Amino acid sequence: MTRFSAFSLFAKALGGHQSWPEQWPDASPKPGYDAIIVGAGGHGLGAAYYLAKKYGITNVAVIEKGWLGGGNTGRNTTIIRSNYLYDESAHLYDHALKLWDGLSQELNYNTMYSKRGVMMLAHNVHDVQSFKRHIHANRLNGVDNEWLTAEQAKEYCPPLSISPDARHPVLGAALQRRGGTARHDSVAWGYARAAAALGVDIIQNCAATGIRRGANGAVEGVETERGFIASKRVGVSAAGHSSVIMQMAGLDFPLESYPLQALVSEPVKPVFPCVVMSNTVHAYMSQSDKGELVIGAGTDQYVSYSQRGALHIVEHTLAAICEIFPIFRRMRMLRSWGGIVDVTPDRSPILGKTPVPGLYVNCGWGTGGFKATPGAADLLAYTMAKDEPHPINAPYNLDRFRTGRLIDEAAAAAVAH
Amino acid sequence: MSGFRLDRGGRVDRTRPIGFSFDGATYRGFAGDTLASALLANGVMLFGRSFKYHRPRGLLGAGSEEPNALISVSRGPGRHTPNQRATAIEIYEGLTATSQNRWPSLKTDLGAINDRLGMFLPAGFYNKTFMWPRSFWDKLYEPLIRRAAGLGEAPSEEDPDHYGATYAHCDLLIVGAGPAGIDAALEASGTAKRVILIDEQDEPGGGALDDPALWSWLSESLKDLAAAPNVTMLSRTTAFGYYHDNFIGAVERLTDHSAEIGSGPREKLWRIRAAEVILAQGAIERPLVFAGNDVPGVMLASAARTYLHRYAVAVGRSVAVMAAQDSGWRDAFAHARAGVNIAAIVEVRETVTPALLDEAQALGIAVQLGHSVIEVHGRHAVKDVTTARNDGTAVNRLTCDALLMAGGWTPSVHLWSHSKGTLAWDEALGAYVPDRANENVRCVGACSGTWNFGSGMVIDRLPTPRNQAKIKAFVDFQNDVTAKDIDLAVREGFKSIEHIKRYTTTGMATDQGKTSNLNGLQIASKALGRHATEVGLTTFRPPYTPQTFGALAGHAQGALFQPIRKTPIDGWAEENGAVFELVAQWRRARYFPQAGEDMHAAVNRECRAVRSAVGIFDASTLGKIEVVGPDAAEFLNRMYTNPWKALEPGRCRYGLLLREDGFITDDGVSARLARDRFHLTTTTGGAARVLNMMEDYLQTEWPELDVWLTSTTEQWAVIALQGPLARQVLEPLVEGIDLSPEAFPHMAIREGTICGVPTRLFRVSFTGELGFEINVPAAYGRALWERLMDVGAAFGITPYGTEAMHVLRAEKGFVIVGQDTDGTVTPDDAGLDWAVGKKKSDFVGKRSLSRPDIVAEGRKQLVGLLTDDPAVVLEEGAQIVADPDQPIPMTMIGHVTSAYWSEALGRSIALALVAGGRQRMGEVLYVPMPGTVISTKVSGTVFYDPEGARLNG
Amino acid sequence: MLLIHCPYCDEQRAEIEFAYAGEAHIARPPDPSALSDEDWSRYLFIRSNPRGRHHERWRHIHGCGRFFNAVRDTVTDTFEATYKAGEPRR
Amino acid sequence: MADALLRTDPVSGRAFAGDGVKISLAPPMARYSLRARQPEVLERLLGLKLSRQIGATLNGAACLGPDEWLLRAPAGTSLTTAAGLPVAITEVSERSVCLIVEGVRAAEVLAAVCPLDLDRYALGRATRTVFETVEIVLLRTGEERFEVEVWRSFAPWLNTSLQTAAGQLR
Repeated sequence: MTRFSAFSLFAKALGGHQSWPEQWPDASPKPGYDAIIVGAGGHGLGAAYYLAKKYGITNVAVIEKGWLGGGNTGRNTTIIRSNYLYDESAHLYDHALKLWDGLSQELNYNTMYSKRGVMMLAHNVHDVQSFKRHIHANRLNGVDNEWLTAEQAKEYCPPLSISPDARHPVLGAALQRRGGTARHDSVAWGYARAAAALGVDIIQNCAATGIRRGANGAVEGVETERGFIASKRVGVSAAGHSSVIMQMAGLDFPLESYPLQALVSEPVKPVFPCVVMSNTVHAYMSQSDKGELVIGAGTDQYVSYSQRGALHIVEHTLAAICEIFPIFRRMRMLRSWGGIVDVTPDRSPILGKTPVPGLYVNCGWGTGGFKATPGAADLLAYTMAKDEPHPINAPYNLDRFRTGRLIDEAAAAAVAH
Repeated sequence: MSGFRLDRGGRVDRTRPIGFSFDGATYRGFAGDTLASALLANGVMLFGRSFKYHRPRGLLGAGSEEPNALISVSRGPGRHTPNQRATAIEIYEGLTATSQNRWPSLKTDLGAINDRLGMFLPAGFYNKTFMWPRSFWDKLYEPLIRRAAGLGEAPSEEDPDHYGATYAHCDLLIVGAGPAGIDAALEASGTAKRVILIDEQDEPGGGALDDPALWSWLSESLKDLAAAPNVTMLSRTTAFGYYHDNFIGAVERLTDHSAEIGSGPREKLWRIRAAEVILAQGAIERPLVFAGNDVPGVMLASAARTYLHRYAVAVGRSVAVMAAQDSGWRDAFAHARAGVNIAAIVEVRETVTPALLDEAQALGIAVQLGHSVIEVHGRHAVKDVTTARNDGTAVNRLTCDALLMAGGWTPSVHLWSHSKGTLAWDEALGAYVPDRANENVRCVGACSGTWNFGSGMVIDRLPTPRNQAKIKAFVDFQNDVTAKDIDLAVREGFKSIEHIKRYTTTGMATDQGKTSNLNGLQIASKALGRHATEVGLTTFRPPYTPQTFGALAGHAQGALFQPIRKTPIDGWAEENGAVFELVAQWRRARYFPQAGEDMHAAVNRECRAVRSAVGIFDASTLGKIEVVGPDAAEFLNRMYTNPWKALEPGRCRYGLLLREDGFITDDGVSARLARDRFHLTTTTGGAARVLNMMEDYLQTEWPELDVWLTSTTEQWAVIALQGPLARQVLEPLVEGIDLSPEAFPHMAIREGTICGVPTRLFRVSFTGELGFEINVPAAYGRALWERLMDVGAAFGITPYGTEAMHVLRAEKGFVIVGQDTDGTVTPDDAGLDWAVGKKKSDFVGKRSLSRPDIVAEGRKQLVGLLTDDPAVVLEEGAQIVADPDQPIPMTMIGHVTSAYWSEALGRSIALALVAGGRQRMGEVLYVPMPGTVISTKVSGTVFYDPEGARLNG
Repeated sequence: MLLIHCPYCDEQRAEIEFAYAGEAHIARPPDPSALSDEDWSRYLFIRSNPRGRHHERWRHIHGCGRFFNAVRDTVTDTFEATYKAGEPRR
Repeated sequence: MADALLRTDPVSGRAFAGDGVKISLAPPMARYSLRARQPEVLERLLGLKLSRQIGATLNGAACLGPDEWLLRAPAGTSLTTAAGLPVAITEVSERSVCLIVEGVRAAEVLAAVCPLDLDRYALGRATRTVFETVEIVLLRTGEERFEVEVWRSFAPWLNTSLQTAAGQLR
């Protein structure tokens, strides 16, 4: 593997960039592996990388029905933060945040992790109570998250309107300075290249068609479009299609898949310095390094795999954006697209073992999976390597839906009274 | 100076000269000109700078496919619009346009250094660099990269314009008013169908506008359409997206083209539901890929013909044509006939049909068959070009000031693809054409792949004796993606077209790859040695062309963004200086400050009034549901946690509602008016949710029950009178109700009249004082409120808001669902176990209450907290620990849900959810705050009048 | 925006008049207390979430107010049928 | 007893006159929500025929759903409450107000914010629907006359919205 650096770039340039090797070979399936990951998104590729890097399991295949990074990894709005309320969530997302730091160097691939800060707007007394609760909990958990007045919020993000006459006036904001964004494709590509360099086979255009189980019920391998691939360890990291894969193993999962839309504006000179989120107005925005305003829209109300969102969702999203940032009303939408998000009943992921021996799962991230990429990948790898969950992902088991120990961040944000 | 205006022809109105400015210089054009045609007529060739290398760029096209000529238009404060295509900007008197992405000026742009460094900035270079030293990333590299971002400047002031929107329905929607679209419209004009014909240009006609031979047909046809009552024609309207079930989004531009902005909306969003759709969006010509194909003056042949015929503008005085297609020859002939000198037709094909050669000869045009342009000289404009045989021999220079490219055609299948129609590869066209429809839609004309442009050769890039790896032959002009970038992507293992697109950013510019996608695809397929169909095609995404946020937001702007609900009494509160808070969709009076009072002082005064005299409170926002029918009690019994069947008419009961997962979702006091009639109340935010939930159970689980639900939230205005003197205020106004404690006990309801209007009078208390809630028909709410204020004046009646209400109820330990509970709290957690019917076999959520983790020890329970320092009021949301000295991360055992200064008790009080709280009575717990730790003692939740004596005042 | 046929109004109406209400034909157990925690959690949370034919509930909340059932292909989003609540699974 | 209380309405009684459209507040009226599995029971009780056709109006009662009618009657009309019978009669006279939109361009104004196909919305039709995001009951009471029933607290927003749409006609 050619080490990436300004120097190698310079050297290759002199040769007209003719001698760059493939960043990862396009592998074909071997008969068997020590571990198989289903789904070559950031989570799946990362899991393969950590299996090889941290746990010495290098005979690993990542199989992908399409092209790697082509699912939600390449479709999301790349918001990274860890200022969650519950201990379980805070520990999970902060584990990821710590890995984001230095990921570029570890992978020798610039993932453009930008700590520009994530600011969440409070628009009513209830928001304020809820955000303060988050801030206090984060502080005692060692997670940075601070309260800003409306004026401080405007100072941090000048395009913000803090007019008291607004339909939803800004009363203040919670800011996590370590939060920010990253370049989504680079995350998938960086993990793919680093994993391949450690011997991982990345097999694209190879859809899983079945999970083969032995007489004892344990996993024996994966049936694919390109034949059966044997392995006693299979990790499923297939986002919106997770429940479909789990059903191949005879498991019903508490998952539903919904279309989620996002959109970008035409690129403009830098004008928006951070990430702003407003749950009350339903607007999420940042500006990419290319200059596009990157905007998260809502989910459609019905389950779907069509990746085809509705116009009224875009209407409402942009109305919200223009309400909070009136100076952008003349900006123009360049591109909108849809992804499929898999949502659990408590909107928290399922990450760990399954009732099927040898079958592991990492799913249910809903709209928030990108930020967790390195953490979720590392924990899936750990769980697969040790056949037991890491303390951080132990609470994210399937059994919580039976016992009632849900991790419901959204519910904790509660309803207005 | 290269381009110029011809003396004759064109569709511009030469009688209406128009003055405008570009980068400070003033020019003149004619009505009907675009900024592009007008500048071209003035000899301007340089329009902008490319995104990455800041290369000088001119016009490539003449329509919405233009990737290069991106312009900012400013027309006064807040009316700055970046990134507009010069080819789509209609000029008007005073138009002020400026170029972008250059500094200090368009001619001398320091950013062009990137062009020199180009070899070090190949596709994806940023993935490979800026990593060392690590600390430089945040401080230096990333800020640098971000500073380089973007094309034009974003607006900096609020947009003063407003935008419209409408729904529309039709039997036939035709997108594109070129010959094919117009024919389709004419065909339908005789029928009973409601037809809408949409065209993105200022003038309908599409391709016909470039062909004088069709002009008479065009004007006749448009007359017929205008006369057809069933046809609606929308010009300057772009159908940008094709959504489910033939739902098409389109934006009509209303004011950008005129000098007078007027008072109407700037743009209008059309949301069209069509029974049938015909797409007639035409085809877009493809550039050829060769060194220097981006020099200003090198453009699409079809675009040059548009300028020639539609605008009577020649793109140069000596024009060369680089053709791989017959259409290029036709365009050359058109120029020659119009008196424009054609330097030569350079044709990459070895042979073409004799007819073309004959015509070229007849027009005296030199022809180079089997040749290609291998270099273009000139930086800001074409000076001359070098051509060579395809085998690299016979290199010679050709003097010209413009070079036209005819590289083939790309059907515009964008909307077709939005609709999930499938595409098929057409080898001859080297393009994808519509295949199977997914909606009731068909394509006609060029966008279906049928046209009369003649034949040609599809070639990924022109042959050249030079090293392809060293030349800049552009594929995506705006994003500066070259053929060698795509080679590099393939070399580095990016094999899917989606990967190549993302790695090189080809097709991701503001033109969405209209001119670059297929060239990119062919280059990739060659590099991969795979057929184009195996490389795939990137998905087309709405919008077809960029669309204004404001237009997509439609009416939902300012006061119309979202309704804000106000009670019948809101007006009085506003006139009397209330400070409001937003709760769900409502605004509620939070407190009524008097001169010089802050919130604290006001709330303390309001609380004192309620405890010592009488307070008046607007409770109209409470959700109300009338539950009527023989099975009403049975239904409520199944929904709520507590028993309802035995409740006597005339009596009230507190109801607790769970979700099926066992967690509290709502509560409220409800009254039984008759055996078959209940008046329910819900929380303000819960009204709609609760009604929907109840309808769900009623309709789908228990359809056999004879009971019906009607929302009466807005039927009634609700005024709470609370305090020891409440009865005295009320008594003289009420008729037909005996208010004596014996006749009208706590938790009872009576119907009668008050001040002559019917009332449902509740005797209930959310404050712990003697209290009434007066329901009157909403229209009388304000008048009654004012009457009560008059009558109550003698008793010191005091209006109080939600803040005082919160304090008063907290003193009594009454929970507020959504504040003291948060969707993860069970009745037992909240200390509401008393409201759960132990003998009931079932109710919504019951089963979930016996799940292992719900009955487990150590769940968070609602308790009271009394700070050691009574003056310290805890912060709501503050976290609670048992050991304040532990290291971070600390073990948190709970949090404060409500905290206030209690005027009645002269100290602070708080409610909190604490793990195992009820076993901790009297225990000292700690609330670590920044820089301090507050110690506090666990108490019961009822702080004031525990025995409830005051209720029976 | 979907166009949905309401089996009660017998009309195709715009999606924004409707509220999606989750998977259909999941009846509330007559005696929940008789269920194991496992079975109860299945009733509460397990959904089929198929790629393809999906039986689902909608409510014409801003129309006739009725809940009804539908069969929709979750890959194309096309409705195969809508039918009144209580009618047998299609 | 002191003098009777005066009504207050959420929107001004002054009509808005636009180009080809007039928007005004209807005078107060009595409104009842009528519910029953068997309409016959209601009919016997109230002595008035009810339409079985969802969307149709008969005797001032609009059939909004299979078991639901909205009866609009002169102000002051009061109905029995029919204790014991399998029906529900609930007074909602003041729950909503009625805005009248009339004129040659009335349909055009409503189309701006209502997804119904109003060309195909016959005289006499009534249905619950949405007005952008707000629920309304829309009645066509004339070729060029519509009545919009909207919950009281939404009326000011809806009124402004209608007037804006009317002002944007060209």
